[in-house]
Amino acid sequence: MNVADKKRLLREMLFARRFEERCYEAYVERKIGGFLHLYPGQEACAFGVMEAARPGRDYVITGYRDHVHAIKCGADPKAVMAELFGKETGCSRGRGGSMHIFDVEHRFMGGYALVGGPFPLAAGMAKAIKMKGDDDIAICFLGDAANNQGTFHESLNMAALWELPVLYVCENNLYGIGTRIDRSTAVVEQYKRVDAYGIPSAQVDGQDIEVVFKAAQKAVKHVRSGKGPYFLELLTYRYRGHSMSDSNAYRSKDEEKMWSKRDPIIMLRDRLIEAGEITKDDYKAMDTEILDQIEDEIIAHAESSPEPKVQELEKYTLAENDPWVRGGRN
Amino acid sequence: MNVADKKRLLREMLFARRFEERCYEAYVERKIGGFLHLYPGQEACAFGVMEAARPGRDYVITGYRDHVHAIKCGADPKAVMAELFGKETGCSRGRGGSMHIFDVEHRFMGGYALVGGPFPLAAGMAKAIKMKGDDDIAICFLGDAANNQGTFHESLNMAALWELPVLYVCENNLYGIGTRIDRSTAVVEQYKRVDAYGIPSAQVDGQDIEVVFKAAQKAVKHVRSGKGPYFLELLTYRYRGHSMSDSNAYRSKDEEKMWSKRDPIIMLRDRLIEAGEITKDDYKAMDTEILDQIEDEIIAHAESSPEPKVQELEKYTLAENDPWVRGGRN
Amino acid sequence: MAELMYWEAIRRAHDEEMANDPLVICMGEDIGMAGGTYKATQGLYDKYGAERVIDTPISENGYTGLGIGASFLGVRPIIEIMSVNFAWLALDQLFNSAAKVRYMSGGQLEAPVVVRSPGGTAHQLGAQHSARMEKVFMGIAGLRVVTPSNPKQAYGLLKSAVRCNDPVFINEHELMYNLKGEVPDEEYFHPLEGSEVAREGKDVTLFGYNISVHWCLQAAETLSKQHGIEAEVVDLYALSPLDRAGIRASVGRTHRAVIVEEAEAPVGVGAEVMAIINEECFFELDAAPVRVSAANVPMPYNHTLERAAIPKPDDVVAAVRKMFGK
Amino acid sequence: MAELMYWEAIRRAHDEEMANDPLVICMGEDIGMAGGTYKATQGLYDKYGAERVIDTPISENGYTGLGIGASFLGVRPIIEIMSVNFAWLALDQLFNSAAKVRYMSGGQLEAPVVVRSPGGTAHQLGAQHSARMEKVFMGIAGLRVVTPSNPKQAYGLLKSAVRCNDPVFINEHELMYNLKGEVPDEEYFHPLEGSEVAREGKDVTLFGYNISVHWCLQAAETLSKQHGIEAEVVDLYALSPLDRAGIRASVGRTHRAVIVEEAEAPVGVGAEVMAIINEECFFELDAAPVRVSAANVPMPYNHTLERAAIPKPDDVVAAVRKMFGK
Ligand SMILES: Cc1ncc(C[n+]2csc(CCOP(=O)(O)OP(=O)(O)O)c2C)c(N)n1
Ligand SMILES: Cc1ncc(C[n+]2csc(CCOP(=O)(O)OP(=O)(O)O)c2C)c(N)n1
Ligand SMILES: [Mg+2]
Ligand SMILES: [Mg+2]
Repeated sequence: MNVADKKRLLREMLFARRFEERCYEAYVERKIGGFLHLYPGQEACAFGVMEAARPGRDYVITGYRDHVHAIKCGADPKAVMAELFGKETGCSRGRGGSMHIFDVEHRFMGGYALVGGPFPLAAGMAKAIKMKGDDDIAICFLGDAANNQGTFHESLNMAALWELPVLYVCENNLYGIGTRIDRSTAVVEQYKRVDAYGIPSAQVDGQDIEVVFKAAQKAVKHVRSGKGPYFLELLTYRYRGHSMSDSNAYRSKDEEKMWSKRDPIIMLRDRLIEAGEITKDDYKAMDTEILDQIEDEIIAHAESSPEPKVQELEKYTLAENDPWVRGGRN
Repeated sequence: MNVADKKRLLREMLFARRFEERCYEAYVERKIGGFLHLYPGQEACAFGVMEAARPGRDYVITGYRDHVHAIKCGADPKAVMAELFGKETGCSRGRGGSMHIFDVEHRFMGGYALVGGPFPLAAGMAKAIKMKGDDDIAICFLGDAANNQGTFHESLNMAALWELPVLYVCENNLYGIGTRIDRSTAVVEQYKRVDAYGIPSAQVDGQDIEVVFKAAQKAVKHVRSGKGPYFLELLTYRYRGHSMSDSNAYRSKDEEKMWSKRDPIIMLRDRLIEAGEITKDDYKAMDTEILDQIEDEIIAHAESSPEPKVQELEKYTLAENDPWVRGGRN
Repeated sequence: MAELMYWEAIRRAHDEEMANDPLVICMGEDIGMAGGTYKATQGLYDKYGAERVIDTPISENGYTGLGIGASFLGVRPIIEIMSVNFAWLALDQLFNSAAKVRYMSGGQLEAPVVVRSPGGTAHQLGAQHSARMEKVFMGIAGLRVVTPSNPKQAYGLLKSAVRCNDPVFINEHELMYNLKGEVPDEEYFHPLEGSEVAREGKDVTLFGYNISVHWCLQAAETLSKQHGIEAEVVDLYALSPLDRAGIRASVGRTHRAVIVEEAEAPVGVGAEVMAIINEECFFELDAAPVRVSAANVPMPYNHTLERAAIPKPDDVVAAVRKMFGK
Repeated sequence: MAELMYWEAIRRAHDEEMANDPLVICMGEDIGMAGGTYKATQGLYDKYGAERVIDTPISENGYTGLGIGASFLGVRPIIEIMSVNFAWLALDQLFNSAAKVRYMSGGQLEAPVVVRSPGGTAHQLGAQHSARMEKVFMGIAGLRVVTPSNPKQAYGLLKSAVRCNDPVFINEHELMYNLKGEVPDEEYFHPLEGSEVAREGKDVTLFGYNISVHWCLQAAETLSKQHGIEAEVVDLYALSPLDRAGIRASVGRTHRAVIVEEAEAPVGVGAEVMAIINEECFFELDAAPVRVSAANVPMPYNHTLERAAIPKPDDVVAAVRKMFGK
């Protein structure tokens, strides 16, 4: 990761932060509905991992906390925001919402609302990649509490058994909604649990993007070289409540303060400033530019976009005019 | 285990063997229907483990290969055979069949037909035991292929997390129907997989009842003393096909021959003969006696018992006259 | 009689039943320290402790099965599944173990568990969080299904369900937890079978359950005021078994029936009620019975599409007007 | 035209589709080296290899989801669930992922998987191995459901299902795998929607699907020979969507309807067909439509009880005679 990369990543992460904060506001203004799960605090995870892979080409899948992952894959932030606003220009045409961001062109294969849902899907994509003989990989992001779902066990066993090219990345933010990990999980070190499938794994600091990047490089290399799955655990923290309806009362101020000192963006920013690569003013200017872009381009686009047509309510339920429904051509 | 115990266990195991063989014949004669899964070859597992526990008082639960486990808990073999014949005198009143033997009085909590079904039920029974403050334990027998079901992961995590008094006994007979364990499972050593839950475990020879007994004593002691769950893996082999409809073509003659040399009954018999505790003739006499008992008492009873009444088809669907259905007494 | 919210009524039932019987426990995701997503167990963790108010891992089939296993030994678990959508994962244990164990053991074992869960569409929760699964639970012999339309029912049905020796599924509704209504001050047990006439009328019966009872009541008001049609509203709080006698009696009075369901039509409550009407009182009918159902689509996120997918009181009014040629 | 058994017809469809498209795979428990419990994939492991004919671990939700994920990238998995009873475990992935992904992605993704499984009661398999789940699959928007009553359908429906871009659930039957019937020698694709008139008649329509078509046909013979009643038999091979036009047309001809289902009545195929009749052609009816269904119990093991629980051709005859007052 050279200096130019670091600067770019600083910008990308800051953009993601501001994007999510703006979502928060839009939710309060009732422009966004449903459940909204935000990403601030965890940025180094998505960016560090995908930087080590080929975003837009490797297949990525995740849960409901999905906006930032989609954007890093190449989804247009305008289309993501429009989706949150429920508009026809949204990346899922307003049908999906926050928990179901999709951008298949950029191989962001979706956000899924059921905990544990993406695990087998990711292994399946890896199976398809392997059949086709491509050197792509599948990357599945997941939470720490999600690992208790039965699909975890089932999917990782199959991925290992069939040596599928899939990288599981656990963003361990210590909580599943309001339940601390040690209250739901007998062995809290997630990376150890995959010994049960003979899958190599590592646990690293998820707040330092350079550390994440390095660990992810190793992981991606392993998977891409055909050696089968890998499991990477990143220790991280989310700043906000689980979703907008979460009071966030279950965490101590001390804990929150401790983690705020390890902010992934501030850490990278300070490192670049210390190294003389950017100044505080550069950073401020960048921030202003991002905020303006979000307001002037992204929000404006979302606001002004049309809603889906009610006449098209049933569209996308089934394939349109599939000939095989009529028994093919005969 | 003293000599008297060994002699008794030899008899119990031989009885189980002959019982199962007679089931086979009755199936061929179309007296028994449905799916029938037989136990020959694995006898040292059920008898060795339960001998180390308190059959009839500790709660036992298992899958569809359940006759022998029920009998060791104290179920009357007459009632078990009558169940297989579908009779009203059957232990499940003819409603359950081979896969659903129940004898709640003797705390045999049932055979279940869905692979993975008993895992959480066993943990739940252990939760109840713990709440009541009893020193009973729950014992769950399971197969090697069953461990790939998601409920395995979910149940063992909860059992460990809440330190529930449950002993999981994996009878690893190397196959799930016709699929050899290494073709379905990434890590074939089952006892290692439970490291993912911090559960202590052991793997021992499942054909030598003295070895099983010793390992089970340790396991039972651990569980009964309140230290939480334990996982015991027993290496064993089933002689017959998975069920009556299984051609059993997937195993080599060599493999079968090798295992037949390690027959649990023959091994114990020969040990007792060598030690001068019984003679060959004693054994033969015992066998004859058992065969007669099965024919004269057990089969005769099953044959002559009445079928359930068709008018009682709906009985046992819901509780009878439950006052709360009408809102209690008010 | 105190006014309680739906969630408060459920909380009160939990509290009373836990106080009454030390073997009553409750379990679910975030129901303990956090008090439950919809506050149904608020304060109970502090009152009864972690052994009886259990925060579970995200393992729906696992903890449902664990509750069922505990119930074999006389424990009475009230299992909350945070959203009915997650219940797909737990059907194996609920249907294969709880609903069948009495029968397949020849009456030796029973599984007196209660599983409660909010079903229905809330606001823009999207395709994977808007399932209306009542019809799935209704088809299972050995399982009772009830669904409260108001706080009194929410309180009384849970109380009876906890004590009943059958497994009971209680279908609540995300949009109703803040609904207010009178609940008796004294202890009250609601029957687990039957139906209630929520409004009397002579011209047509509107059958509803849970939230659709309210749509029916609103529609009935409009029909009365604006169209001179007096609709009877029948609240089918018990979905399994359905109240055949109550259905027959009401259709016998009004000779016309509209069934209003929040779910998609195929193989749903509407179809079953129609079938019962056909079987019980076909020749009483003066018009073809009608279902008012949701669009047969995965639920869209967009608010306008979502509203278009779900029936409204106006749709009920329109269906009745059409029936009367008005 | 060759005579094939039901299982042979299914095997042939697998074989042809795998030969036709290298992205067609099949997966399931014991389907590979062992050739499948009902031989539906016999010989294919040797022919196409372990990468395409995949023996899975006992992980129903997992391997179903894996197949769905592969289908996102254009692979066309035919997933065998050994018995429909185990499908309870896989509904999460089949319903929440496969059936909804097209809609919630706004049309970007699709899940062209086929899941096939024997449903129905066989002989004395007991409560946990006798589920009749067709009604559960029918209620799900985004999923097609078909159910073959003969080898030709079994062959042609699977062929079309593999090529169709929607997820399709195929409900087979344990007792029909050895049924013989004619299958075209040339390649044949059966429509995934519609219904077939299996026997013409003017007096009453018997609606059946899968095994109950045969009960209907037997009953029709008896009715004709012994009671002078000519029954039309309609084969509802497509359960979702159901053929509203076909149902209407037949009832329009006969004015009487009996629906015969192997499953328990509540919220089942019978209820849905009745509802459709009420909606489409209520005033064509000369008699109340009737369902012939299974007893509403977990399936007993005992043979006599089991037979009493499941409808027989005689029950259909009795229902029709009662309808005609004979
Ligand atoms: C099957 C299922 N069960 C429960 C939920 C409710 N739920 C949503 S997120 C969540 C916690 C997940 O925590 P974790 O996996 O750690 O991810 P995080 O939100 O911390 O990123 C729960 C319980 C769900 N969406 N799906
Ligand atoms: C949920 C479920 N899936 C599949 C099956 C079919 N099935 C019955 S037994 C079995 C193999 C189990 O093997 P194992 O756990 O090793 O036990 P064993 O029969 O060897 O004792 C399978 C696949 C089932 N009964 N339930
Ligand atoms: Mg987390
Ligand atoms: Mg085995």
